[in-house]
Amino acid sequence: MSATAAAPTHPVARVARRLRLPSDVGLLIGVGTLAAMLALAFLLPVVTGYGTNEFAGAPYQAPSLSHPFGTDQFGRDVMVRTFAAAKVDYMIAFLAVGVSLLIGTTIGVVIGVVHGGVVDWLLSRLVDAVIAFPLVILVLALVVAVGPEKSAPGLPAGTPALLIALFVFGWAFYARLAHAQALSLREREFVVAARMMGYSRTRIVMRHMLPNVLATATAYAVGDAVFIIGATASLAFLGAGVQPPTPEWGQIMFEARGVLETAWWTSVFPGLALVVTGLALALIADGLIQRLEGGSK
Amino acid sequence: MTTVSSIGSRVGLRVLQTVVVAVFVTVIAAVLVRLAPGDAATTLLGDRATPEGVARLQAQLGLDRSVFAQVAETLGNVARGDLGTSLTRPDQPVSRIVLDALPVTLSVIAAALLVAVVVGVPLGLIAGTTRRPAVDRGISLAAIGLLALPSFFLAIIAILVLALTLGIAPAGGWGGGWPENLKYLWLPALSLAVLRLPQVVRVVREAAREASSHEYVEAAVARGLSPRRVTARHVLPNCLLPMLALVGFDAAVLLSGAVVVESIFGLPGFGRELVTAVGTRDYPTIQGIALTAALFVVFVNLVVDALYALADPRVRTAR
Amino acid sequence: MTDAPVLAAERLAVSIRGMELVSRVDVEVGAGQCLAIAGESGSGKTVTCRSFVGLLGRLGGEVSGGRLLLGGEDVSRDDERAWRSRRGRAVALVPQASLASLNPVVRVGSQMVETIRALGGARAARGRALELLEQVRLDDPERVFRSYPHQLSGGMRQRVMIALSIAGRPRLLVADEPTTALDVTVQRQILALLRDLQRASGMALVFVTHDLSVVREIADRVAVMYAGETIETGPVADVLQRPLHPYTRALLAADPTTAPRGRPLSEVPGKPADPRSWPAGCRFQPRCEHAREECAAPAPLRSFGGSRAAACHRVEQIGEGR
Amino acid sequence: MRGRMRSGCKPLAATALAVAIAALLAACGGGSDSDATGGGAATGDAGGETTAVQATGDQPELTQGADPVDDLRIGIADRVTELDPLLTGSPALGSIGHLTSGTLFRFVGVGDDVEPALAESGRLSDDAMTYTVKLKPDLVFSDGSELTVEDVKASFDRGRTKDGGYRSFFAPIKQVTIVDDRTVEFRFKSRYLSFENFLAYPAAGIFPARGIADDTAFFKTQPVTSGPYKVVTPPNGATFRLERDDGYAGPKPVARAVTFVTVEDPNSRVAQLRSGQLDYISSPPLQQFKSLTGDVTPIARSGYATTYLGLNNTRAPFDDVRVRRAAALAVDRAQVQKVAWQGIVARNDGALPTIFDGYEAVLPEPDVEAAKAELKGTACESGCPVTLLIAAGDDWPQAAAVIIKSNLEAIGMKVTIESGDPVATLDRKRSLEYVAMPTFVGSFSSIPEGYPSNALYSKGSFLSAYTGYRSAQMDRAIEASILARTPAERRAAYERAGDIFGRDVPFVTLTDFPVTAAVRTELKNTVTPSSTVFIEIATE
Repeated sequence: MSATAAAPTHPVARVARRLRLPSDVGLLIGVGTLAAMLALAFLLPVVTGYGTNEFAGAPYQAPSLSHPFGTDQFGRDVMVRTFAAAKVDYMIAFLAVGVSLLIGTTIGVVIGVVHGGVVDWLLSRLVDAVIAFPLVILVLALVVAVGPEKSAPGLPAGTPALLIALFVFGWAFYARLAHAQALSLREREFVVAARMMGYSRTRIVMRHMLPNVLATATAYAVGDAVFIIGATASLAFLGAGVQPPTPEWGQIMFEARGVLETAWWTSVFPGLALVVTGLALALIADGLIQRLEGGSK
Repeated sequence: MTTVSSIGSRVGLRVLQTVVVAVFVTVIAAVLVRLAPGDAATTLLGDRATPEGVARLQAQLGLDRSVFAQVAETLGNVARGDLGTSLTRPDQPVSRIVLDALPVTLSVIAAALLVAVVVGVPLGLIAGTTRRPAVDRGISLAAIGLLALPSFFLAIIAILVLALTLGIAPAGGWGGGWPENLKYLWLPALSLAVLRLPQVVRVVREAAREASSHEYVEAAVARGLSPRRVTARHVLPNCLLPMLALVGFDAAVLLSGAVVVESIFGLPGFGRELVTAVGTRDYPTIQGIALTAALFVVFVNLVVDALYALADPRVRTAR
Repeated sequence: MTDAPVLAAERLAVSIRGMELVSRVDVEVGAGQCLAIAGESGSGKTVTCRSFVGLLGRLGGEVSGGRLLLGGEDVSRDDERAWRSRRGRAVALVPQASLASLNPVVRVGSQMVETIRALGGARAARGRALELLEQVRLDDPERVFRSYPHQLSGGMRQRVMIALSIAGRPRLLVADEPTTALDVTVQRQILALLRDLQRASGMALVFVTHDLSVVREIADRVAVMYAGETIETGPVADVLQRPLHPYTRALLAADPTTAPRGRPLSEVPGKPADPRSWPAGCRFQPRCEHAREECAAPAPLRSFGGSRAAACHRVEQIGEGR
Repeated sequence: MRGRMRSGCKPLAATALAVAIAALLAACGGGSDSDATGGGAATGDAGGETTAVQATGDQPELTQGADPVDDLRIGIADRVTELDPLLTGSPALGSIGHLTSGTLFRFVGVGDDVEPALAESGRLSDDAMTYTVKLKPDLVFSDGSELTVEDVKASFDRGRTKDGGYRSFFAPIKQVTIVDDRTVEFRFKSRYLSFENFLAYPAAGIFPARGIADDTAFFKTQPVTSGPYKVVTPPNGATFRLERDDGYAGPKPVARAVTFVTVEDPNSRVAQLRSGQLDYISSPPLQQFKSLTGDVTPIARSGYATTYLGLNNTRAPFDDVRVRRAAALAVDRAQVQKVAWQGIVARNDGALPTIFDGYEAVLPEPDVEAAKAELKGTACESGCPVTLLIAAGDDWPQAAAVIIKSNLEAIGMKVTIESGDPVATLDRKRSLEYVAMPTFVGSFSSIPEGYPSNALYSKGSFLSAYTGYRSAQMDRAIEASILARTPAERRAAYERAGDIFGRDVPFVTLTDFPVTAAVRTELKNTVTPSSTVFIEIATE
């Protein structure tokens, strides 16, 4: 989690920053890429006629006209599966980051507001403990412990365990980020003014601090969604991945890790999709942060 | 100067804080693994054992008691500093397992952080202070690209190229002692470093960008100091503080990364012991490793906070 | 004014990241002289003074028009390497007196030694630093040398900044609102210090400020800037008593120290023009009560004898009360 | 030669691609679509250079008098924690028992014929109810102490009472009596024709009587042994070393020392084999099997075990025999053999491993229509939910599950795949808390007390391969096979069992289960796995 971006203090830099139009170009390219990936996820099976899990050709066929990204161990079309995985990965990233962001930020702000009390101390220690807790134990336990039915309605099999792992770790992050920001916001005029006017503490949190902190946290969340997608992919290694045959980039690359030399296309194209997604998210995050900083004095 | 009592209270607070984290982690780890189906008796006797044989071994290992009783006993032992003995590796005290595994993981993480800093800081500085936006954007996007790739993919590529094709490093394994271990250490450390490199570059770039917009940096340039000198003396120190914070947070993430790298390179470290322990339901070892890992993270954060105060004179000489 | 002026800007224009912030600056200052550049914030005065010290590159800016002459030589197109050898030696900058002007995590002494060494004075850099600290009238140079910036008062910090800026005995010293953050008594001491240092070294001084009372106290000549243009120049006493441009008159009427006694302070209507929406003609026209049709055309800087000039079509009519 | 020239290019292509993605690919000649050795598009039976590795095909034999090896480094998956041969479950630990436990008889080469080792000779009585064995003179243990008939009796008495995986092999022994200082007599409760064969297993290893009095402590440190190798490092380390015991009465293996290195990840094992850090590894990843060429040779020897789709006969929907028969008709065994097992093992349509004398194909050829017909009138007529349980990380069950899922969905079942970790999966398999599960069963021994009784015998240690299948008729057929006097009698019993299996379809057999390994090519005739899954080392 990167440090909070304080507005530049240098007079001229402030002037220059405010005049420069927040580069929406990056933002648009980012959003456009993600949208294109999702569109292809729905279109490709129709266009190519190959189902996501259909054994469409001979196994391990190199990229060819009939299979531009080649086929995998079962002869399934890698291109259709790579884009179909976008649906799963974006959903996981969106849910994991979104839920962590909301819960984490709220708790962070609450700690910020009740600053100094026992509640503050306890909650902060909880955050420290969660961040200190080795994620891998939770993941391994989840691989095993989550009941026989690992799928929940609407989610592909195996994602609940994944989401729980990402959520339990993620919220503490955002709590710490929001806490730091809430502390800096407390001194800001409008919060002090609100307290002067006798607003109740929850009103201050909900009406004044949360929107502000949420805006900054969201900008960072988008940037760190890249981290979450990378982490999801790595969790496949620990067995906490999405259940087969549902396509997910980390799981596809995990299953193909043994034939990286002979059937490189089964790993490289999903890897490429991951990198492109990462870059798109980074562009969106930069655009959001600039918009945020461009606006605030 | 800050009075002795306030320092005492701050240290006391930290100790209490560590105890709370330790208890929390031990209890959670102990409960979580006991929820998992199957136990040490099953793994020891394998799929040929009779139900009576398994039941007898469970009783012998005390696994037939309630989860609550087992956790309470664990806390009691930990309070006395006794991590217990492994269930599946007879007569192996957990402390011995932890002490054998700890140096391997710590050396990999330390080397990884070193590589990440040695490569990441210059890159971050260049990205943060360059006037050509293309360079800044190029470095940042490359860093993000690496962040998106799964760690095991990068590790396997490293083995394929550096170990098998170029043959300049062993394809995994661990040496008998030091310095022979260094031969086995650098490749896994490199793979783990690539995992943290993007974050280091991002943080340093952010700090450098913010630092170079500060007035004292412009004042330094105005005084005729060379750009290299300005960066080294005025921009870099300012980046070290957020770097320290990142290192503090990194410790937790690196432990997870270490599990992947240790498995792929076959290093006898924390991560692998943990995966084996969970795979064989060796509760005491799991709890021992979880506790040590958590204390390691808390300790790193403690050191970081101390360095934070030390590095920033405004705090050190507060009137 | 025997030989070429230390600094001269002819129709100087500066743009930051492609956005023109300064359109036409015509000023000059000779050795031993003090030129004040006055104007509201956003008038482009800060960017202008940065161009004098070659710090535009850092802000992604460049000289986009006109000429900038240092000792008669045009430096507007010089690259970073040329400016680096000049900074600290030929030209120096005294930034605003805020905590941020000195690196907070490095002792004052080492920042001074670092600068002295960079300017080539390697031997006895510590001695030279203490000598400079005495020169800027600090009572305990030894303690100042050892302390951190946050341990000094605003006035002391500003004296250190001045000491740093004159370390290389520059021929031109540019001060960007050096006393704005200080209270009045300390402000007066700093202004006196700058004037004495200038007389002693004969260096040219460019003083950027929005405070007209400071202009009267320190400057020989003044240039008033509005919306990126110099709209009036001339000797201080002359400009303050007989302002020609309506904006200068409005500024003087709004400033308690310069406004005539007994009359309520008048306020300059509207707010400073935004660089993106500068009108084609006279840029003060939207806020000028004397504005007529001819003000729609751009107002060149017209001379009114000697070094007196103003950029307004209707200086004469306004003078006659019409 | 062509294979070699291209191999240098593959890792570079893979890496460059990770960095420079598609650009370099073109330069490298479009990957290996045409080149069969790269394991690209080739399927099991494509001709040309594919090393068509068939389990029953050309597997390396041990050459007598191969050149000596100083330290044989073997990579195994699990950590060496248990040295008691009666308790070791996994093949790798079994091998350690095999190399260290001195046995009265020993296996010859990689087959399952046996020859005297510690014993000089052995005789089975005509009614196969007693077996008398005569020891070789002045036998010694690894610590130099004398090995006597008391030690033999104590070892077998321990085996009869110890609760462990080999109980069914010791059960028929009624009594062990010492005849004289070199002769021991075994009396059986029932005919035990293959007893001499069982004597070659590590479970029948001879240990010092005084040591195994407290066997738990004895096996915890470095046990005293009487086999070709002695233990020189304590268990639980990352590496585990054996050194040749020159006091061993049997033939001397060519390797002076053997070091077992634990490398959990199969891909890492292969990497360390190719880099020369290891000489031999057990179970390499299946996907890489066919691409292991040049300085590394893969081995896939058919073991006395089969893979099967376990169906829980005690729970819907597979409690109905018609649904089980439909599943047998739906599952495409050829595809599992070709894709999940990369064609390295034979397809199996019967109740026993195909290499058993008495194997016959009884399961029908896949037929979707016939399968749907079978489902008429059952709970699954209009679809029913089926969960396939697999252990996360294992490569073949995961691949087989994906194939079986599409096969069963073709006849209307709604299939989800669910994975737990190996222990959780084992636990749920033993307590019959699953619906269907691709797994394997076998005892890696050709004697009747091994495979058939474990898989089909409801009273066997595996409770009919954990399917909950109960059939008195099948039990009688298996008991007849165990007590058969002659091979012909046994083959008839097996055929009867096969017919009952075809009728009841307690589970759907898929393929034989191979013992897989990979070895440095120069050592392929020095060390190899046998069908009993134990690692055999060539002798001088």
